[in-house]
Amino acid sequence: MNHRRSTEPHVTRRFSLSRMRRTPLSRAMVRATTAVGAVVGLGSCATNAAQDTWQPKGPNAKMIDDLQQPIFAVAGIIGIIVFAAVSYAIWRFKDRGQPIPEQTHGKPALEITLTVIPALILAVVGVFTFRVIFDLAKTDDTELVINVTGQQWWWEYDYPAQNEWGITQPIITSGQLVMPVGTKVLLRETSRDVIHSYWIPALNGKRDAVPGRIHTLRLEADEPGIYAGQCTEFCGLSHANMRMEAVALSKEDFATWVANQQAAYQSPAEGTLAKEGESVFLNQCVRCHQVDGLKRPDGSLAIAAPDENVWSGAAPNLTNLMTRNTFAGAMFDLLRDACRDDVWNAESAEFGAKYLAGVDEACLNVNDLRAWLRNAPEVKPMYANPALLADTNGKYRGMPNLGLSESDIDKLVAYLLTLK
Amino acid sequence: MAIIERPAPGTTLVPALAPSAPAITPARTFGALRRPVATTGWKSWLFTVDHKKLGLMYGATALFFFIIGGLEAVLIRLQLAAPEGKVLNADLYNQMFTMHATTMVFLFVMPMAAGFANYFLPLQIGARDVAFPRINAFGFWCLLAGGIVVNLAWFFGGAADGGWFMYAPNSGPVFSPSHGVDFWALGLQIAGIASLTGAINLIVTVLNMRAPGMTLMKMPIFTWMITVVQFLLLFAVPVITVALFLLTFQRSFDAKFFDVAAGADPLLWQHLFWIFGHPEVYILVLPSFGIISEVLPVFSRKPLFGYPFVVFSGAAIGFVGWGVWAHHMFASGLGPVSVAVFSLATMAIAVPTGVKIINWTLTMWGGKLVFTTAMKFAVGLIILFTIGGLSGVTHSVAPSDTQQTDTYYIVAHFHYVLFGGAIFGIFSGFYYWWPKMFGKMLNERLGSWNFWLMVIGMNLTFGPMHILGLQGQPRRMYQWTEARAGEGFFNLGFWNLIASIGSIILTLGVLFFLINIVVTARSKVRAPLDPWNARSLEWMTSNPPKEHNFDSIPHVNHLDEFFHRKYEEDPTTHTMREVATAEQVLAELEKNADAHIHMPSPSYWPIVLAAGMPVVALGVIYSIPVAIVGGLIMLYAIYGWALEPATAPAIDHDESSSNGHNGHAVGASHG
Amino acid sequence: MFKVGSKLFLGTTGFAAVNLVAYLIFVERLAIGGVALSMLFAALIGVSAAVLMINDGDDETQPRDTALTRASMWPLIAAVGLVLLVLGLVVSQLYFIFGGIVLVAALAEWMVQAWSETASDDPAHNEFARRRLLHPIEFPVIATLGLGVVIFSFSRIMLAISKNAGTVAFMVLSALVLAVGSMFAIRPALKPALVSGICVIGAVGIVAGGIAGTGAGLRPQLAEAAAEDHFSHRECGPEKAKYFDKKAMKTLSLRSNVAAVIELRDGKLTADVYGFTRPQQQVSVPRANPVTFIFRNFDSAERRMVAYLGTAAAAMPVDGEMAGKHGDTNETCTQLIPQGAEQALTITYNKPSIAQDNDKPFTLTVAGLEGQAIEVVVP
Amino acid sequence: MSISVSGAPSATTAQRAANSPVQRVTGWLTTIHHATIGASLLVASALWLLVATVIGVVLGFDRLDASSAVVDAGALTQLFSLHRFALVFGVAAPAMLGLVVWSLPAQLHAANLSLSRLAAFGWWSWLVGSVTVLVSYLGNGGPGGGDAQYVETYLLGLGIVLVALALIAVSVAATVLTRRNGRALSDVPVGAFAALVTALGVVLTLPVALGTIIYVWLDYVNARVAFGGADLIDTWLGWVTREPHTLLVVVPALGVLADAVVRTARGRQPLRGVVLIGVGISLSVVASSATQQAHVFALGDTPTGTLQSLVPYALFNLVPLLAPLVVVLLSLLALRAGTPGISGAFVAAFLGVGMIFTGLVGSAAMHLDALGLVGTVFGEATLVYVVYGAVLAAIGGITLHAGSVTGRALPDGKVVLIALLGFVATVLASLPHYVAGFLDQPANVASGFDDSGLVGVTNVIVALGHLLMLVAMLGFVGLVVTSRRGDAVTDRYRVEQPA
Repeated sequence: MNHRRSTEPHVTRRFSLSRMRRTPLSRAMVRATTAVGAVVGLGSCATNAAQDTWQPKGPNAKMIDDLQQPIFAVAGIIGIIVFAAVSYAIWRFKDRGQPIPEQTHGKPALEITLTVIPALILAVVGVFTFRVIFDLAKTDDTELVINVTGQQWWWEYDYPAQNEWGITQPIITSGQLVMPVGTKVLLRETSRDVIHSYWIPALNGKRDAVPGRIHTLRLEADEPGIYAGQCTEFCGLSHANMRMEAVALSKEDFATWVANQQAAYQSPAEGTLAKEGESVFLNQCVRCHQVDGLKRPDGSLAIAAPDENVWSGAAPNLTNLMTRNTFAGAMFDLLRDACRDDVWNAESAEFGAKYLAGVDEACLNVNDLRAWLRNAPEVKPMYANPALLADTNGKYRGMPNLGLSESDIDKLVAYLLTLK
Repeated sequence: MAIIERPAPGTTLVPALAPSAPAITPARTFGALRRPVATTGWKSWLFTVDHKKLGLMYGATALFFFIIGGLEAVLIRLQLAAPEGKVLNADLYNQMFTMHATTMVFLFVMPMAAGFANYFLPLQIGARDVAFPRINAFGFWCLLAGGIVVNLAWFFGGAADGGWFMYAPNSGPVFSPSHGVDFWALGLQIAGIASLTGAINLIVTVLNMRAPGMTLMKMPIFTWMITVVQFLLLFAVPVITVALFLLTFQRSFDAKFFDVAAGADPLLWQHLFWIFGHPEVYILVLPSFGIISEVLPVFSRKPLFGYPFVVFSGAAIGFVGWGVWAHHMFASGLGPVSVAVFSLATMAIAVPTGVKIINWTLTMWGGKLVFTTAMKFAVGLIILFTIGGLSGVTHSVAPSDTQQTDTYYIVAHFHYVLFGGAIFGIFSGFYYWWPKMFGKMLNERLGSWNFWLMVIGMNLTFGPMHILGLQGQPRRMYQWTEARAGEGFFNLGFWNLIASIGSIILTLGVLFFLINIVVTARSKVRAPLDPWNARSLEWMTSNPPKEHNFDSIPHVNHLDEFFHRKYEEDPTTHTMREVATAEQVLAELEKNADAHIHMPSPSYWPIVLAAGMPVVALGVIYSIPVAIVGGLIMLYAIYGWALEPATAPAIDHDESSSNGHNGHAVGASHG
Repeated sequence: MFKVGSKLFLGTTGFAAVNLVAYLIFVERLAIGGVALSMLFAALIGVSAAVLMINDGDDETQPRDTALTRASMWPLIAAVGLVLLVLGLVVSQLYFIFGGIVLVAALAEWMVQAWSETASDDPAHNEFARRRLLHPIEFPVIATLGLGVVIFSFSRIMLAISKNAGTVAFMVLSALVLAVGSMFAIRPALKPALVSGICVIGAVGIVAGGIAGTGAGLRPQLAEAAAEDHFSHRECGPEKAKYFDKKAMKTLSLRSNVAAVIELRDGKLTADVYGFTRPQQQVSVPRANPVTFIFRNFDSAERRMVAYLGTAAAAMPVDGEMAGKHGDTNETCTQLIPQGAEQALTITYNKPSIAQDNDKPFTLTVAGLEGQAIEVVVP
Repeated sequence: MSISVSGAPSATTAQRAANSPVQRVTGWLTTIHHATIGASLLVASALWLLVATVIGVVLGFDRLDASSAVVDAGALTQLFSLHRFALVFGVAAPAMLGLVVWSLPAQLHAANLSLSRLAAFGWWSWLVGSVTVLVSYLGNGGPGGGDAQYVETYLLGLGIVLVALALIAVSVAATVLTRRNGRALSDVPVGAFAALVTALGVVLTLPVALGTIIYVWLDYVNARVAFGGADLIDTWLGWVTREPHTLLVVVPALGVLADAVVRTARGRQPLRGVVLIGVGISLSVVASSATQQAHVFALGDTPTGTLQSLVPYALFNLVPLLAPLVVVLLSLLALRAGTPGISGAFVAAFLGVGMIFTGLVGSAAMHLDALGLVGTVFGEATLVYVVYGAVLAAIGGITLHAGSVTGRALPDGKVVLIALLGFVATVLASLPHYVAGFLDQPANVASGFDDSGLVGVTNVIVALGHLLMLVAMLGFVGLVVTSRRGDAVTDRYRVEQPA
C-alpha cells in the first residue's frame, strides 16, 4: 500500500475501502499475531520485506551475501560462547558464603592466548573481505553504462548511446531503472544537490551519489523482476520518500523497451480530452518537465527550462511516463494496487510482458496522481514553500502547488495517459 | 572557601560534619567584582570551583538532557510504530532524530562521563581538587551554555535538521533554511570548549597530582580509562571544532568550504566529522568500561583480571580508534584501496575490545559474586556490549557494510554499544557511587525493577532493529510504507511495533530510576561508610567527601589500596583476612590530618565568561552587534579572571588569620 | 583671596569683555569675530572662577612636588599613530585605520601606565597591576603580529623561489625546527636567553628572507600567470601554458568528477569515458550539473580544446559569465598546452541537446584540427 | 636655595646616565625628562632656523633682479609661505616652548614637568608634524600649491603641529599651576609666569586655528568652494604667522629678559607686579587672534567712523605693545637699582626683546592706513624682527638657565659677542625691508617690482642679514657643544630667587 493523503474521501473509499477500514496500528497488531504464528515457517523467505538484504538476486549481492553469512555465523558462535561463559560464571560463582577468593591479578599466558585467537579469526575474515572488495570494484567487463543523477528527491537515469543495445539516441527517464538481465550494468552516479545513496539491496550494496564526483556501482540481475531500493543517505525532508526500483527485463524485452523509449512522439488526436490536456501541459508543466518531441501550437519544439524555475536546474523528463510504474520520485505507484501486485508478483517469464504493457486508464492510480497534481507539496514534503525560497533566489525546490482546476487535472490525467 | 583550618591533631572529628567555614570578607580585590564567599545556598553552587560540586552539576545537567533526549527518542518510536506515522511531520521528525543523537552524545553521555570523572578522578588518585579548578568550572558552564544554545533552536524556528553527522552540503543554508543548524554548530562549538578544557585539566591532574606512591600502574582503572578518553578528546575535539567553524562560516558568512559549484568536495566534511566521530565512540564508551572495571572486582571480591591488559587494551583502542574513521564512509565512494585498508583497521580494533570482555568475564570467574544493582548493570553491559561488538564486526567487513550501513541494523548496533555499553555503565556507576556522592544508598528493590525493565526494554527496542535493518529499512525515514514492509515473520510492521513497545518499557525503566532518586532523597537512612566493601581510594573518606576530600593524603602501596588496608592475606592458607574496618582505616588517616589546607576559592568569572558565549553565538546568527556585546562580556570576564588570584590570599580569611596561622599551603592545588 | 593667578585671569576676563563690547560696537555685530569673542569671554569667566575656587596660590594647599613620572614610549608611538591617522585621510584608509589603532592602543597603554603608577605607593605592586591588566592583551596581540609577519614573510619566500627550491626550503626549515626543538627537549636547562636568541635569529632570518623575496618578486611562472590574470579567469587568448601546473590534475577531487578524458593522439580525438572499455566519440552528461573534461595532448604541436556550447544560454562555463545574447555562438576553451600536458575544463550544460535550434550538437574540438569532434549529449 | 631634585633619582636620570648607545637612543625615544624634551625642541628649532635662514638668503638673492627669477615662479609662492611657516612654527614656537620646557622645572624647583608624557607626545607630534609640512612643501602642497594630495597633507600636517604645540603648552601651563612647590603664582620667576601666559595663549588660540584648518580641509577635500582651495589657505590661516599674534609665542622672551636682568643686576626687580601685569598684557593678543582679522586704522569720514577704526586698532595693535615696553622699561629700572655686571643672558635677552618690540611697533605702523604699507615687504620684516628677536632671547634664556639645568654655564663673553652678532644680523635681515616697504616693494614676490636703487640694495643686505643669523646660530651651537665638552663651569647665575 502506498502513501495516501487524499483530500477527497469518496475517492479513497472507492479505491481502497478494504484497507482503510483498519487503522495502520490495528493492522500491525493483526500482523504481529500472524507473524508469531509464522515463526514455524522461518525458512520461507518469499514474503520478506522488499528490501531484504539477505536475498541476493544478482552476482554482486551474492558475493556480499556469501561473505557475510559465515561472518554472521562466526559472530553468533562467539556471542554464544561469551554468553555461556558469563552465564556459567554467574551461576557458579554467585555469593553462597564462600570465603573471599585469592587476589590473583591474571594469567598472562591465558590472556595472550585469548587475544591471539580473535586476532587470527579476524585475519582470516580480512583476507576474504579484501578479495570481495576488489572484486566488487571491477569495472572493466562492463556491458551497459547508465548515468544516474540524484536530486532531492528523485533519481534521473540517462542511457548514453550504445549501439550494441540499440540505444542510438540518449534515453532519459526517472524513478525506475530499466536494465537487461544477466548483464553487467555500470551506474555512473552523481548528484545535483546533496549527497544521496543508491541502493538496490537485492543487486548490490549501496554507493553514495556525491555532487561534484562520479561514483560507480555495478548491478547485475539474474532474473527479470522488480527490485526495490531506497535512497539511504539522509537527504532532507523527503528522504523517506526517495525510493527507486530496478526493473530487470530479458534482453529481448529490454530491446523492446529501448525501441519504445526512442519512438517518436505521438500527439493526441484533435478534439480529445487528451489534446486539451496537452495544451494544459504546454501552459503549465513544460516550464520544468520535458516531453521529447512535444511541439507548441506554432510547430516549435517545446523545451522545458527547469534551469530557470528549479533551483537544482532539472525536473523529471516525462517522455513515456506511462511506461514507468511510479511517479514523484517513486513515492507513488502509477498502478493501482491490484495491477501493481500483478506486475510485482509476476513470474519471471511473464514479467517482461506485464511490465512493458505500461499503465492504462483502468490500472492508473488516479487517486494519488490527482492529489499530486492538485497540490504536490501537500502529499510530499518538499521545500516548495515560497516562504523558504530566499536562499534559492526564488527558484523552487520540488514541485510547487500549481493551483490547477479540477477540469485541468482531468485533462492532464487524460494527456499523461497517452505518454507511453 | 580557600583555606580550611582544622583543629590541632588529636581532636576527634565527626566524619560527616566538616567544620563550618568561618565568615570570609575579601579584603581587596583585583577584579571588578569581589570574590563570592557563600558556602551554602545557590550561590555556592553557581560560583563553585569544587570538583565534586561541579561533578554533581555535570551529572544533573546530563540527566536533564538524558530525559530530553529520551523523550525525543520516544517520539521517534511513536512516529515509527505504525506505517505512515502522523505523530510528527517530516521536518519535525528530522529535527527530532538530529537532536536525539546530538543530545544523547554531546549532552548526556559525554557530560555524564565528565561528571563521574570530575567527581571521582581526584578522589581516586588522592588529590584535593583538579589541577585547574576555575577552568573546570568554566568547562561546566560552557557545556550548559552549549546545550542551551543547541536546544534554543526549538524556540527559534526549528532545531537542526541535518542529522547529528550534518553532512555537507545538506547542512548548507539552501538545504536547511532554518537557523537550527546555526544554533547546532555554535552550540557544539561552545560545548566543545568544555570537553577540551576538561581534557587538559584532567590530564594535568592525573599526571601531576596523584597521591604519593601511586604509580601509573597502580592507578584505578576508571581513572585510566578517563585519562585515555581525555587524550582522545584532546585530539578529536579540535577536529570537530574546525569542521563546525567551517560550517558556521559557510552558513553565516557565505564561505564556500563545502560548495560544490565553487569546486569544493563535500567529502571533506565527512572526513573531518568522522575523524572526530569515530574516536568519539570510544570517548562515549570507555568511561563506562572504566566504571564496570571498578564495579566488577568489587562485587567479585577479586582484583580486576589482567589489569595491565585492560589498561593497554584501553590505550590501544584509543590509538587504533584514530585509524578507522573511514569505515563510516564505506559507501561514500572512497575507492577499493582505502576501503580495504580501513576495513582491516576496523577489524583490528575488535581485538582490544574483545580483550576487555574476556578480562571482565575472567574477573568474575572464581570470584564471590554479589548481585547488587550496580553489578547487574555491569554484567548487563558485558552481554549487551558483546552483542553490539559482534554486530560491529559484521560491518567492519566493508562489502557487508555496504548492505547494512544507513539501515536500522546500524541503529541496532550502536544502540547496543552505546545504550548497552555506555549507558549501562553509567547506571552501574549511579548505583555504585550514589552513597559516596549523597551519603545515601539508592533503593536496591527499585534498582532491580529499574535494571530488569531497562534490559527488557532495551532488547525489545533495539533487538528488532537488527531485523529491520537486515530487511532493508533505512534510517532517518520519517515514515515507512507498508508497500515495502513485506509479510511473514520478518515483516517491518511487526518489528517496528515491537521496537516502539520496547521503547515504552525502556522509558518505564528509566522512570523507576528517577523514582528511586526521589525515594532515596526522602529517605532518612544514611549509607554506611563502606557499603560495598570497596577497593579504591575514593572510599577512603567520608560519605559524601569533605570539601578537601582527604584529611591527610594517603600513601599508596597497592593497586586497590583501600582493600589492602582492610584485608591481609594469610600467608599459609592464601585466604584473605579482615584486619581493619573501613572506619578504622579512616580514623587512622584522620589521626594525621593536615593542619592547613589551601583550597581554591570560588569565583564569578567562569560563569560570566561562559555566559558571554551564547550571546556571541546569537550575535553570529542574528546580528553582529549582539556578538560584539557578547565579546565584551567575555573580555570583561577574561580580565576579571586574569586579575583574580586562584586562591584568595590569607588576609581574606579574617577569622582564621587572627589565630596566628597565616596560611602555609599544605598539599593543595592551585590553578 | 585674589592672588596673582586669579588677578591675571580676572583681568583677562575683563579685558575680553572690553574687547567684545568694543568689537561689537566698532567692527560688526553678527560676524564670526563677535561669536568668537563671546566664547572667549565665557571661557575666561569659567577659568577665572575655577582659579578662584581652587584658591590658587595658597601656600598651604600646594603639595610638594615629589611624584616622579617614569619614562614612557607611548608618547612617541601615539605621535606616530597620530601622523599615520592624519596621513591616512590623505593617502589611504589603510593608514587611517592603522594609525587609529596605533593611536588608540598607545593612548590606552599610556592611560593604564599612568593609572598604575598612581595605584599605590609601591612601584613593584604598581608594575604588577599594570602587567596583570595589560599582558593578557599585549602578549596575544604582539604574538599574533609577530607570527603574522613571520608567516607573511615565509609566504613571500615560498612565492619567490621555484617549486623545487620551495620543497627543499620547507624540508630544511622543518628539519631545523626539529633539530632545535630536540635540542631544547634534550637540554631543558638551556638558558632562556639562548632559547629566545635562537628564536629571534630564526624569525629575523625569515623576515629578512621575506623582504628579499618581496624584492625578488613572484617566481616567473606565477608572475606570468598573474600578468595574464589567470588567477581570476580563463580565456582563449594566446597565452602560454608554461605555468600550468601539470600535477594539479592528479588530485583526487578533480579526478573523481571527470566526465571524460579527451585525448588527442595521432591526429585523432577520442573520449575516454569511465565505464566504457572502448574510446568513445560521444559523451553523455547530465543536464544542469557541472561536469569536468580533461584534455590530454599527445600531439607534438601545442593544442587547445574548444568546447562549443551552442547558442547562448545553453551552457556556461562554471567559472565564467554567459557571453553574448541569445543566438550568439558560445564557446570556451582550454589554454594551449604542449605535448604530454593536460588540462581541465568545467562546464555546466543547462539546456538539453534538443534545445539547439540550429541542429548543431554540443561538441568538443581541437583548434586547428579539422573533422575531429567529440559530441557532448545532454539528454 | 639650590636646585635639587627632591625625592629619589628618577628613572629618567638613570637612563640619561646610561652609557650604551642603544640605551641612550631608547632613553631618548622614551624620555619624559623636561631637559631632554626641551633640548630636543631647541635643537630641532635650530635646524629649522637653518632652513629659514637659507630660504631667507635664497629669497633675498632672488629679489636682486626683479626681471629674472632664480626660483621657479610657482615654487616661489611656496617658498615665501614656507619661510613664514619655518620662522613661526619651525623656529619661534619650538624655540620658545623648548626653552620653557627645558628650564621651567628648574625655575620652579620641580623635578619634572607635570603631564610630562603629554609634553613628550607634543614634542614627537610636533617633530613628525613639522616634517610632514616640510615634505608637503617639497611636494608642492603649501598655500597656493597645485598637488591636491600634498595640499591636504600640508593642512593636516599643520594641524598636527598646532595640536602638538598646544599639548606642550598644556603641559607647561599645568606645571606652572601645580608644581610651584608651595609658592604663590606671584612669587614664581617671571620666566615661569611668562611661560604660563604663553601656554595659555597658545592653548586658547591654536584650537581656533585648528578648527579653521579642519574647515578648510573639509572644504578642500569635498568642494573647494567656501574657502577657496589652496590659493586662499594663507588668507584663512595667515593670522597665526602675523603680528601681533606671534607675540603670544614669544612671550617667554619677556620672561627671560626679566629674569636675566635681576640676576645681572644682582638685586630685586622693582615693581615686580607691574612686570607680571605687563607680561600678562600679551594675552590681549588672544582677542586679535579670535577675530582673525587685521585691524587697520584709517581716518573715517566722520569722527564716529574714525573712532570705529581706532578702537579695534588700538586694542589689537597698540595694547600688545605695552607688554614688551613695560618689561624693557622695568628691566632698565632694575639695572639702575642693582649692581649690574656683564651678562650674556641679559644682553641677548635685552636685544631680543628689543627686536621683538621693534617688530611689533612695525606691525602697528603697518596697520596705519595712511602709511600704505600693507602688502609690502614691510610685513615680512616685522615677522623677521619678532622671530629673530625670539631667537636672541632664546640664546639668552639658554645662557641664563644652562647652569641650573645642565650644571655647565656658558661663557658670558662669547655669548655677548654672539648676541651682538645676532642683533646685527636681525637688523640687517629686517630693517632694510622696513625701508623697502616705504619704497613699495611688494611682499611675497621676487619679480615685477622696481629693483633699481635702494630697493635692490635692501634685498642684498637682507640676504646678508639672514646669512649672518645663520652664522650666529652656528656659533652659539658651537659654544654650547664646546661648553658641554669642557669642565664644569660654576653657574654664576645661581642666585637666590627673589622671594
